Amino acid sequence: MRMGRRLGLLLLALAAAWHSPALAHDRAQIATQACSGAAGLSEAAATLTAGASSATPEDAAWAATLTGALLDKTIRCGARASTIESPSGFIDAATLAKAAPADGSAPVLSLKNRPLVETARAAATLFAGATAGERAAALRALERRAASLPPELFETAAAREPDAGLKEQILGVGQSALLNSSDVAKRIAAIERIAAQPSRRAETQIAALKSDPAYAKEPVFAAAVDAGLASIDRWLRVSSVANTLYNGLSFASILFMAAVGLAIIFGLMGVINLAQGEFIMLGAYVAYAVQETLRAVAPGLLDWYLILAIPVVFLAIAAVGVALEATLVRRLYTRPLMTLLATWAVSLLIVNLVRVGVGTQNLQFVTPSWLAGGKLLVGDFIVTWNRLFAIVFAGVTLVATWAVLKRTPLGLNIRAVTQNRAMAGCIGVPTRRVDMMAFGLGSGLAGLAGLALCPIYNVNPQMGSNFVIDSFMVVVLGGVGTLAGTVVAALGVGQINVLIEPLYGAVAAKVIVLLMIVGFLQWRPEGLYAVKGRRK
Amino acid sequence: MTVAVLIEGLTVEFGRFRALNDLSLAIDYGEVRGVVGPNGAGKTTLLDVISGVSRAKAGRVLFDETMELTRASEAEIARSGVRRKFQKPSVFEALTVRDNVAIGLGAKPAPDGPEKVARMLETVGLAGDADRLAGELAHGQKQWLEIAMVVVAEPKVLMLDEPVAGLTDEETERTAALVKALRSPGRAIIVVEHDMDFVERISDRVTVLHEGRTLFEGSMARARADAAVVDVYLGR
Amino acid sequence: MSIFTRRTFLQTSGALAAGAALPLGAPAFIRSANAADTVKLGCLFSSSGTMANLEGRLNYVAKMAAAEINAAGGVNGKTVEVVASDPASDWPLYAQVGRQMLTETKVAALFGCWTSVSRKTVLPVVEQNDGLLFYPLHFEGDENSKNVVYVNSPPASSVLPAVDYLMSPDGVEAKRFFMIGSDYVWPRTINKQLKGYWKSKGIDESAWKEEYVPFSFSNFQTLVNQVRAFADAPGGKCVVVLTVVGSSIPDFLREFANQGITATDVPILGLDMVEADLEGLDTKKLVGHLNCWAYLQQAKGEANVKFLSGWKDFVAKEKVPFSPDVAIDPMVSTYDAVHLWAMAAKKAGSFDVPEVRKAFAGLSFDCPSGYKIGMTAENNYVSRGVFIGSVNEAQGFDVLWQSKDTPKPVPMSPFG
Amino acid sequence: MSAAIAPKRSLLARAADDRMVVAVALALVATAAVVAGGGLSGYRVNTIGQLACFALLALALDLIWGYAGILSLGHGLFFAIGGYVVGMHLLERSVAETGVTPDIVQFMGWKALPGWWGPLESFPVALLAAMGVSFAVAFVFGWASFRSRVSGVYFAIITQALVYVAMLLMFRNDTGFGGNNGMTGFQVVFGVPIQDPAVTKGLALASVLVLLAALVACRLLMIGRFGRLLVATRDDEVRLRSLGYETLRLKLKVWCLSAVLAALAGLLYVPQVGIINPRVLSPELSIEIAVWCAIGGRGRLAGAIIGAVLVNAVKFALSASLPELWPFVLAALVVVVALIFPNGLLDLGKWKPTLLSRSRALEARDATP
Repeated sequence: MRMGRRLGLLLLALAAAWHSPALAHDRAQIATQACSGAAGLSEAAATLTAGASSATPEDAAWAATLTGALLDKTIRCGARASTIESPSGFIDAATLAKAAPADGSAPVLSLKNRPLVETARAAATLFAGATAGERAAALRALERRAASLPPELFETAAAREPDAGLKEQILGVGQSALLNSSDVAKRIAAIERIAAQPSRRAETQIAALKSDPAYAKEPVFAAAVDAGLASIDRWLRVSSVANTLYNGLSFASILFMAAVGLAIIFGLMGVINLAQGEFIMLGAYVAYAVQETLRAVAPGLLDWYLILAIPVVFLAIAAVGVALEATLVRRLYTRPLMTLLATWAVSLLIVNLVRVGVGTQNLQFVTPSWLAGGKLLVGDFIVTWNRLFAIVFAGVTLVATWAVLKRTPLGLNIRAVTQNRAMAGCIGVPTRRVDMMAFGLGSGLAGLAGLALCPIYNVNPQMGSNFVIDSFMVVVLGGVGTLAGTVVAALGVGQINVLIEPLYGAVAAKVIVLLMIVGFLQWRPEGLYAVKGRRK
Repeated sequence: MTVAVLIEGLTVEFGRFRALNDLSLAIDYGEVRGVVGPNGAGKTTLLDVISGVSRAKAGRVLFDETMELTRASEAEIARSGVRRKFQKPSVFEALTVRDNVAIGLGAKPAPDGPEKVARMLETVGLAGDADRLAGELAHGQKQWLEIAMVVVAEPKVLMLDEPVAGLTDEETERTAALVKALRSPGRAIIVVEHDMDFVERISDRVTVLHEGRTLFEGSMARARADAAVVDVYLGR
Repeated sequence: MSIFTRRTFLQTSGALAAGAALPLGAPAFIRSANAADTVKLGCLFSSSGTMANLEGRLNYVAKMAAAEINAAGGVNGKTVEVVASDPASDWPLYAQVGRQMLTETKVAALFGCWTSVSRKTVLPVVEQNDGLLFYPLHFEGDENSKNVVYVNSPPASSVLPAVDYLMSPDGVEAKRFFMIGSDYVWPRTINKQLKGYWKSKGIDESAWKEEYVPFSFSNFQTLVNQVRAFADAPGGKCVVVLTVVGSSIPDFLREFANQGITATDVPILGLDMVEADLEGLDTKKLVGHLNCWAYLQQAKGEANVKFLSGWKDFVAKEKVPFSPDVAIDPMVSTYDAVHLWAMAAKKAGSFDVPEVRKAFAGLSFDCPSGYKIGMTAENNYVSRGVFIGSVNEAQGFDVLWQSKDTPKPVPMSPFG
Repeated sequence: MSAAIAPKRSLLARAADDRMVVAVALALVATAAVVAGGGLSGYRVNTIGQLACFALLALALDLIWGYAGILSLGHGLFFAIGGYVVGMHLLERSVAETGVTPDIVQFMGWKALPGWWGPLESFPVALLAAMGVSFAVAFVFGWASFRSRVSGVYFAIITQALVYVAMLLMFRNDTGFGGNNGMTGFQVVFGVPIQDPAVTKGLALASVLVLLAALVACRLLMIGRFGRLLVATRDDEVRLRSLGYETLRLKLKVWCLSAVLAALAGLLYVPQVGIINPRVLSPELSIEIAVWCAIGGRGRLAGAIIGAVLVNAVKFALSASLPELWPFVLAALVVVVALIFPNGLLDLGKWKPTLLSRSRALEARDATP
């Protein structure tokens, strides 16, 4: 019987492909239903999805408009008629003709209805989408719920699809929708297809088949299920390792960015700038200022504000650093502990100035289109763009800092003073000037850390306070005065943290890592890399 | 005459830099030994190892033919009678001159400590400044104060790292007299100094260090004539 | 006394005395010119430190409510004056300032605290001095002091209805739960009660998972990975019960969206989530996630219209450094609290705490939420309605569900 | 009074410092008399008591920072140890005497207070435990650090990390001390209900007297040989070692002493505020302790007390009256002290050119080798 129904639908679909008259939606009834509360809405959505493959192209377009309006809340459910706010004005929800706006509001989609409406829209768009891109997006939305959709939906859509590549894809998705078909061969094909895109969801889907009667009866089917599961499992293990590495690397890049400025300053002058975290915060605020300026002056460039802000942020925060060095740090040169307290006071001052001047709320950053979301690479391994940005940014910063230290006169001077201040002074290195420039460099790098963080963290006056202890521990662990040490320490701390976190929780991970570092420093106070020098 | 300090095959490294390289040396009781050499020759490092501030990578340092110094702590070495004046005048600036010298007596001072301190202050000419803070002294006075601190405990081995650096001629003169007065059969004195004339006047023998090794050992007069020494110093 | 000079003594002891005298003399500083005609109310909300963005606005709401009361003729013939302070998100300072307000400034009642811990800090102070503290936040319950008025709901009358909704066919028929909280009492107590509740419904322990993060934790990558893995495992629909607080909320939401999880895949029930947490986020990818409060800005009714326009005017008039367009539950709770106090004082005809407390029984007030909130003789809890909000595109919350009436507050959870 | 600080005992008779100590001691005696005499409101008495605890905490830090040149940015840890131990003691007493179940039992999901808290019901045991635990923690950490010669900025930041770790740990409910809420709901102190004004007065009086005793004892210790050796350690540790002194032992002694004093301060503080929670472990508080010392002037004990009282008094006053201003005032104070008065605000009165040279000479105090 099932077979017969399917055959019938197939014939219908074939007929539709030859532009034969199709079943028409009862538009008025569906539109009214959609506006009649949660239960009606779910029914309307179900009707639209079920009828998508048999609808006329006009009805498909209408269904896409209606469901889109429901999702975007551009619909107004009135007492008698409902209207949709379209770019060209208000139109009737059932006829799409121009109409006076109804005096209601859009229904709030419940969590149960939202996926139904989304599916209905995707199903309609698969047929009515104007461009191949739109249709491909709809297909992607449908793919996740393929097994719950009528198979003829994909068959019909594939038959009508003019784009050859997309047609192939639709057929593929249609195949995976046949997981519960009665044809064992089709089911096996579906299993193979699902297993080809391994994820935990796929694993659950296929594992459920073990309790299927076919599993016990059909050895071929059972073998396919087992093979599919084994393959998914293998990829999941790979992706879990990849996830751990990626998360560790991402955390390490944040640690490195926060620590590198401190490393230069502390290595050179032996003083700690407790306002370093606030410099990070200021960096993010300057990035925000750049964003707002672009929004006002050159909205076209807004998507690239993060890149355009790099020099501005660096120079602005470097200037703040130079000012701090010249007014405060320099005068406390012989008293590093007093510097600690004085820079703490400065951090207090900066936080409160920003608080009073800008406010305590989180800044509203535009997420550039190229930083939103991520890409599922393999299994459950997702590369999120904002994290990747931070990693790449940290890498570029590392190379640039290295180049400055090794290839420029300033870098040479910084290295000379770091190694032997007195001797460098004797051979004519202007040590005070080098201090100032290095302080500026370190501060500017902290500002860049703020810039790299604004797509990841909240930006508010308090954001800097979390960084000082972590970043100082990284610097000391790596060994003072070595860039390589800072890198290795950041990588190590990041990775260990990520490894411990799933086992004992985030709090314990942090505690364990910090205690490990404290312990390590008791045993080897000079850190991983620093050269043991003469003590006096 | 017994050997006060016997150094055998001493090697000290800072990272990749080898400050002392398989150095061997013997210093006798009763002698004043000058140690000279260009910058970076390892002079101060040598004193650091003897006094326990730096650790050797290889080799040993025997004090009094019995005590191995490379494994002892700074405080143990000092208590056994090996004392050292640092290159940079190292006095306790927030304490009085008298306190400084009293602390020099060591952790368990003898009952006649105050008298010893008073005599010592007379000797170095700081009796009048006894109740001033050490931080208020002039550079030369600090040098003497530090010498007083290390000498008051009557050490068996006395090491002076650049005792006349930055002093006036007159002060140098007085320091030379002081060092000569400190010479005794039960004491070995090691002087590291750049001022060749000063070294010549006070020392019995000199050791010339170069790149962590002994380049020459003998009298100052012969050192001045030695081709290798001249080569190193004048960089021919 | 030979080494002793008069001058140093005067100098030193003078410095010490001046220091000690400062906080002692300070109340004079803030004492208003005309004490006889005013009755003072004290506010304990931080305008600096980690809680500033949330707590700061409550100072102004209290002032706005007082202004309304004064415009209507004051209370018992006196003008209401609100005295603000800044405990700087520093818990012991809440107690110190509270003590000062009660014993020196002689405030008639205190309004304050956001976090449970600050309330716990002030608790001994109000109990010692028999004061009144109106606490505007929903919290973990399990506390019932005669000196605290719990204006917001304990979990049994707010969180459980929301979870019930998620588990119902109207919701998402949630079967499995991933609880993520900041590691402190409120999240742990909530989760403990939830677990007790689920157990009472016969749900197996394998259906939930519990994780805690430190305060202001931001690196949620690994945890969101875990959520994905848990959600994709078999056993039915999974929801996240989010009880992280402060800056961790937006950080979690951002990572959640970036890893491509939508509300239709795994909905989040953010129990401490307010509009302010959505500032700076692209909410298009977060549409559909839920929160649960006794008031939402979209609540219908006269009282809400009046409250929202009142706030807008107040912000403009007093140059308040907060958004005129955002109203969150604790603001309304603070507003309710001031009005409830005024009604009780009127009814009692006195400002004495024992009298005012007696007058609480039977009070009812038209809350901006649209419910008639009330108090009984049983305890100092206020019965409120419950809303479930759903994140919309405009960084706000739509009302998805609301309770029929005001459930009776249950201070001590039966599921602890 | 002056006999206690007989000039001939002190080779380092810093007369001005001595006068200051005497003045502060007299002021404390006067304060104690006023508190004992009654007439002050409960709020004022309580404030005095709290200020005395902060002063004691600052005094403890001054011992190691001012004299031995070791800056700890983690002294909140020891303060918290004293506080938590006395918190457990007070809860045990409260349960024993009133039978009221404290909040902590409820929200921790316990049936009763943990059995191992039992012995702390006795105050002498609690006192010993507070001192013992703070001593033990200080000893282990101090021994490890001083042995590997961690000093200066490193020591400061590592102690800061330590107090941060302790805070994270105590925030966890599973650590077992009430998590973020900590311990509250103390009903009785020494058998007297906590609402009784006698409790407030008694605790404040005890705090002032303990502070007074600590001040006198520490001053005597510091002008003696031990104090001078500490100063020597601060000025030039390598020099001192090379004169035959085990500086590790000197530093360890004063470090442990300081930790125990800080624990005492916490022990007196908690019953007065009625709560102990991980907030006292926040890194900011530990930095603030150093700020109090710096503002009052380091290395002369009286300065620490004056700094702590002054800063906290201003903080209490401004938080209530001009809340916006406090952070700016604090920041400005620190910067001014750092730049202009390296020896603290007490130099304000005697800031004369003649003293400048001495100040300069002492500036290098905290310079690390």
